[in-house]
Order: sequence, then structure tokens, then C-alpha cells
Amino acid sequence: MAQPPAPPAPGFEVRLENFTGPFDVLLGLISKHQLDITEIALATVTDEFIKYIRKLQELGEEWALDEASEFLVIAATLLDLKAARLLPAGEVEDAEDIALLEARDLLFARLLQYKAFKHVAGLMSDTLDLEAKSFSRQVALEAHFAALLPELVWRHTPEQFAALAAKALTPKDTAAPQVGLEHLHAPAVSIKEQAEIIGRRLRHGVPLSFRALIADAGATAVVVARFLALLEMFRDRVVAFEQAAPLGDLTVRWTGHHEDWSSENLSEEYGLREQHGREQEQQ
Amino acid sequence: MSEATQTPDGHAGLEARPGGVRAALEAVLMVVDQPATSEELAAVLDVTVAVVEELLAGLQREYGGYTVKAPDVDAVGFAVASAAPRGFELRNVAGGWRIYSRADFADVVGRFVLDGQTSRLTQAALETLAVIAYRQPVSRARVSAIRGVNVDSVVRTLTQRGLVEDAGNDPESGSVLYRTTSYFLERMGIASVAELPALSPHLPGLDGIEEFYDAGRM
Amino acid sequence: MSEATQTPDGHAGLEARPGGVRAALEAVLMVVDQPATSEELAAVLDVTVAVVEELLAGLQREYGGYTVKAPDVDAVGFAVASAAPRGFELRNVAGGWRIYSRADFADVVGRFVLDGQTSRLTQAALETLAVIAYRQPVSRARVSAIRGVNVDSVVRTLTQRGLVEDAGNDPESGSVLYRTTSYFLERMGIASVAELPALSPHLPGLDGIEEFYDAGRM
Repeated sequence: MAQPPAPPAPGFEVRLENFTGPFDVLLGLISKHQLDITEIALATVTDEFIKYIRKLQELGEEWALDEASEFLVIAATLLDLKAARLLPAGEVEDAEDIALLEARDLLFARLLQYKAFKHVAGLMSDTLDLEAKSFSRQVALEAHFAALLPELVWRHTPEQFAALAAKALTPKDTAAPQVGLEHLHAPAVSIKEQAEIIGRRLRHGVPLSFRALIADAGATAVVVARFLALLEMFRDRVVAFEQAAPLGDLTVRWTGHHEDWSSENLSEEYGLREQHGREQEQQ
Repeated sequence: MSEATQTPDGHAGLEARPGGVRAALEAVLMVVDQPATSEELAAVLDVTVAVVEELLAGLQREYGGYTVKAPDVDAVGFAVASAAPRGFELRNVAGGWRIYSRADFADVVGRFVLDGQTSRLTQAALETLAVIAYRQPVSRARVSAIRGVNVDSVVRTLTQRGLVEDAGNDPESGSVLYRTTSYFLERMGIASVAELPALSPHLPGLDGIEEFYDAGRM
Repeated sequence: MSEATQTPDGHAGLEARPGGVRAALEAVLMVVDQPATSEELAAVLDVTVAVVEELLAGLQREYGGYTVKAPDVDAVGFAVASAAPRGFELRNVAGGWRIYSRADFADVVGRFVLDGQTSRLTQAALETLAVIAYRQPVSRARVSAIRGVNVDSVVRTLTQRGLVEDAGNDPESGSVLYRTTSYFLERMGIASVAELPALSPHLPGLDGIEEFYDAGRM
């Protein structure tokens, strides 16, 4: 592997090659925090998982499409769950909450399954090592037995043989088709910038619906970023939500709690993300 | 060979030759280059499978250094065995019998037999092999789902190394299914995959998950 | 084993392992393909040639069914041997030692060897032979990579059939390289491998293939 030798710094970021997939990373994080897999503190692990993915990107790791998507699926699930925690604690009633719980259970189940296979893989490795100490008797047939073998029937002309060789030498399993991601590239969206935009519109005191706030969003990524920005702002208690009926319009109101609030106050986590997003834009 | 009398319980007077049927069995084991089943051995020696299996068990004990004394074993041609274990052993792997050097001497033998030595499997290869072993026949997509990463190149390596093989196509999805080979059993030193340690103790309450995968993934 | 003492006349405490130096010698003899000289065996066991030759002579007698009693033989680790001859024998051929099946059972062993043998090469064997012919000298690992499956047993068959042979070791990996034999040329009706038809008409763009395999291997 073209990795530089791991510096002695702690954490998982420096030992990327030790992990063989997202579950592996998650399990590593869980055991690092000495957490029981069945009751992992999601927030802690989520933060580190996201950090791990960023580290991968910074190191310029080339990802196969489906590997990257697996990481993203898990990261998204963890983020969802974390987002659920940001909301005020309430009864689990609506469909989204139940879906979140299902997602969590599925993630746990998959993680448990992976853990089991990882464990038996370890057992198998031990057995293979142990068995490698026994060498089977596998000696050339004694000449007088070899002489007993029936005379070979050979009907191939050199040309037929060459055709056979050509067929045999043709790669059967060509490299798995790689789907380019370039065309999917969307400009990175900064949550901080979106928070700034939302703040500017709400500061005047007129409540706006979420629908109105995202009316000019255009790309889905911007909608998501604005939603995440709102969650962060809600946590910072600069906005409040009102919803008259389930699935009805969500009204967002500036609480004016913090006069000196600015998007710079956003949690460090999203700040990091934004920074990284900017770097990408500059490249 | 001294006499050529045909005896009822042995091919062409095996009993009359030095060492009897037991020695004939040993002679055949010397040229076996993949595990030979009791049935194959019984057929070539012209004795019953029960007799061969008794002989095999006797040889196994004898090579291990146990003194063989059971009267029924004596009856089919056993002498009193040496008390010291031999440098080789007879093992029942991958459904058949084969001679192996004793593991105690791996370091010494390893210096002579360089070629048969295989490099160790990577963590990714081991995990993939484990999933295939426990879920066979299984598609690559299914293995990917369990491991969370693409396994195409790892499966290719395992196939090249003879540990897994193509087991036909899935009737529904048409995707290639994989299973472990008898070489895998040999390398694991087991007679069949049923001897793999149970997965369930490592897998609490997983019973329902299979369906979930099948619904969501394939 | 009884004592776990490190003896001066044995490699890494061989005496302390089950069966001692004698068993270590047997372990090597049981799995070596090419006859090994007394010097090679002495070196690997870390004992003198005289000790090895004594042990070899003892094993030879023992396999032949003679009871070993000489006191000097006892001194280097012998137990009292079984009285019945074994089905194998230790022979010194062309200066080297190897274990063979006992000649008394040549008919039985011959039948076992012939069982299931055909006069035709399988498709797998033909394709493997083709790869070796066009890529020689080539290691089994390389052929496996090209064919995508393990070719160990097929290469063994081809060797047995006299179509391919050992062409020394790869200077880098140390693995055995294979090439086709003059018997192969004879069967093909050509004078040298240079006369094999060029591959290019059958396989456009073969040039990049080498890199493909090299890149794909793990």
C-alpha cells in the first residue's frame, strides 16, 4: 500500500489500511470507546466516523463507487440518528421517528452480523495457520506407475492449440466496471453559508415557512444544508419552530435570543465540514 | 509377492503378502495426492468399507504412537505398534484420507518443502472467505452486503487460490454463486463445512435478518 | 515426549519433540518429492551425517519389518519397531533418499493410480497447458492468475503426463517455474516452441494483458 508509515499518533485516522470497510471502522470505534455494540453512544461514534471519512478524503484515498456509497449510507444513517437527538426529546410517534429507529436497528443488526463474521474469520485464520504446519504428502508418481497411464490421445494441430491458448489467455474477469463520479459532482454546499442566509431573512422578525426558506434552494443539497443549518440554529436557540398540524407547514421564527448570533457560532463539526468544502471548491 | 492365492477377504492374496492388507493400504496411501475416500480405498483393496475404516483408524493411532491391541483389529492384520509417534500422521480431511507430516516438525519440513507453502490471507480475504463458508452458495452481492464493501477482487483472489469456486448461477437473479472447495477443507483440516464452528454463539438474535437482506439487497 | 532438554546434537530441541530426531527425519522423508541426500537431511536436522545415516538405515530396516535392537541405534532415538513390514519402504536412489510404496503391492497401487484416468486431457488441463506453452517459463501462481482458478492439480497431471516439467525456481519469488517438454513438442509435431503459431491473429490487443494480470494480483 502506498500509505506513508503510520505516525505514532493515536486514533484511527492513521491506521486506515487496517480497516476493510465501514463496519470495520465502526466496530473499531466502538471498541476504542469500550462501548457495548448493543448500546453504543451514537453521537460519539458518529462524530469519529465522519472524521474518519474526512481523513480518508484528505489522504486522497481512491474509493470504488460502491465502497464509497457504503460508507455514505452508514454515515447518513448515523447522521440521521444524530439529528434525531438534536430535536427536543419527545414521544416516538410519527413515522419518521419510527423509520429512524428501524434504521438504527438495522444498522445494529448488520453491525452484529459483521462482528460475528469477523470473529469467525479470526478463528479460521488461527486454524489455517495451525494447519499450515502439516504438509501433505504429494510426491511425483513413481516412474513405473506413470508408465501405466494410458497413452494420451492428442488431436490438436498447432493452429487449434494456438486458438485454445488465445482463448485461455483472454481475461475472463475484466476489472469491474468503474462508474465515474465526476459527472455527479455538485458544488459543495456550506451549512454555515446557508445558516447565514437563513439568519439574514429571519432577523427582521417576520416568521417564514420552511417551504419559503427553501423556495430558492434549487439543488437538493442546498435544501438539506438549510435543514441542517436550521437544526443547528435551533440548538443554538436563535430560531423556534411551529407546526400547526402534523405534516403541515413548518414555520420558522427568529427568537432574537442571541443578538450577537452569527453563523460563526455554528458547532465546530459543521465548521470543519464547511472548511473542507471550501478547500474542495478551490481545487 | 510370495503366493498368489486368492483369499475371500482381500484382493489377490493380499493377506499372504508381507504386512497383509494393512501394508497394502499403506502402499496405496503413499501415492494418494488428494484425500482418498474409504470407499475408494476399500474398492482397490477388495475389502469392505468397514474393514478399511478399521485399518485406517488403527494406522492413525499407530502413527500417533499408541499401542494397538484390540483383538478385532489384530484380526485384520495388525501387529503391536511402536510406542514412539512417527513423524507423519494419517488424517481424515475433506472427506478422505491422506498422509501429512506431523505439525511438530513444521519448521524442519518447511525448509525442505518451499513450494507448497502459501502466503497468508489478508484480513479482507479471510472475512470474505468466512462469509462464503457460512453462507454458501452465496453471490458476491450478498457477501458485499454483509462485509459492507465490494468483494469482487477478493473473491477473484480466493478463486485463484483454489479456496472458493463457482457454484452455478442463482436461479432468480442469475448472479454467480460461490462455495468453498475441498482444498479449503483440506487447508482447514476438516472433513466438511459442517465441522466449522457454529456461527450462532457469535451472532445474538440474528434470526430475522436474512429476510431483510434478501428483500433489500438483491 | 519425556524430556524437554535442549540437546547439543539436534536442531532447536528436536529431541524434546514427540518422536525425536527420528520422527523429524520421517516427517521430511514423507513429504519430499525429490530424493534428499544424507547431507541435506543432516543439515536440516542439525545433526552429523553419520547420525542421519544411522537413522536412515534404522528406518529402512524398521519399514522392512526387522526389529531394531542395535544399542547404538537406540542411542539416537529408536524405539523397538513393529515386526510386520510396512506398506512403504525407504530407498536410496541415485544418492538420495525417498519413501516409496512397497513393490509387493505394485499391482494394487497401479490399479489405484489408473482408476479414473483417461487417455484424454480435460479442457482445464488443455487450457493450462496452452498457457504454460505460450508463457513459459511460468509459475503456477501466474497460470492461476491467468486462468482465474487454482491449477495445482492440473499442473501435477500435466507433469505426470510428461507434457510439462520443472524449469527451476523463479529468482525473485522462489516459486517453481514450468515449461513444456520435448514430449509435448513431439505430440504437437513441431521442433521447438518457436514454431508455435503466433497468438496475435486470435487475440487482438494482447499486449496490455501482462499488466492487467500483474495489477490484479494481490
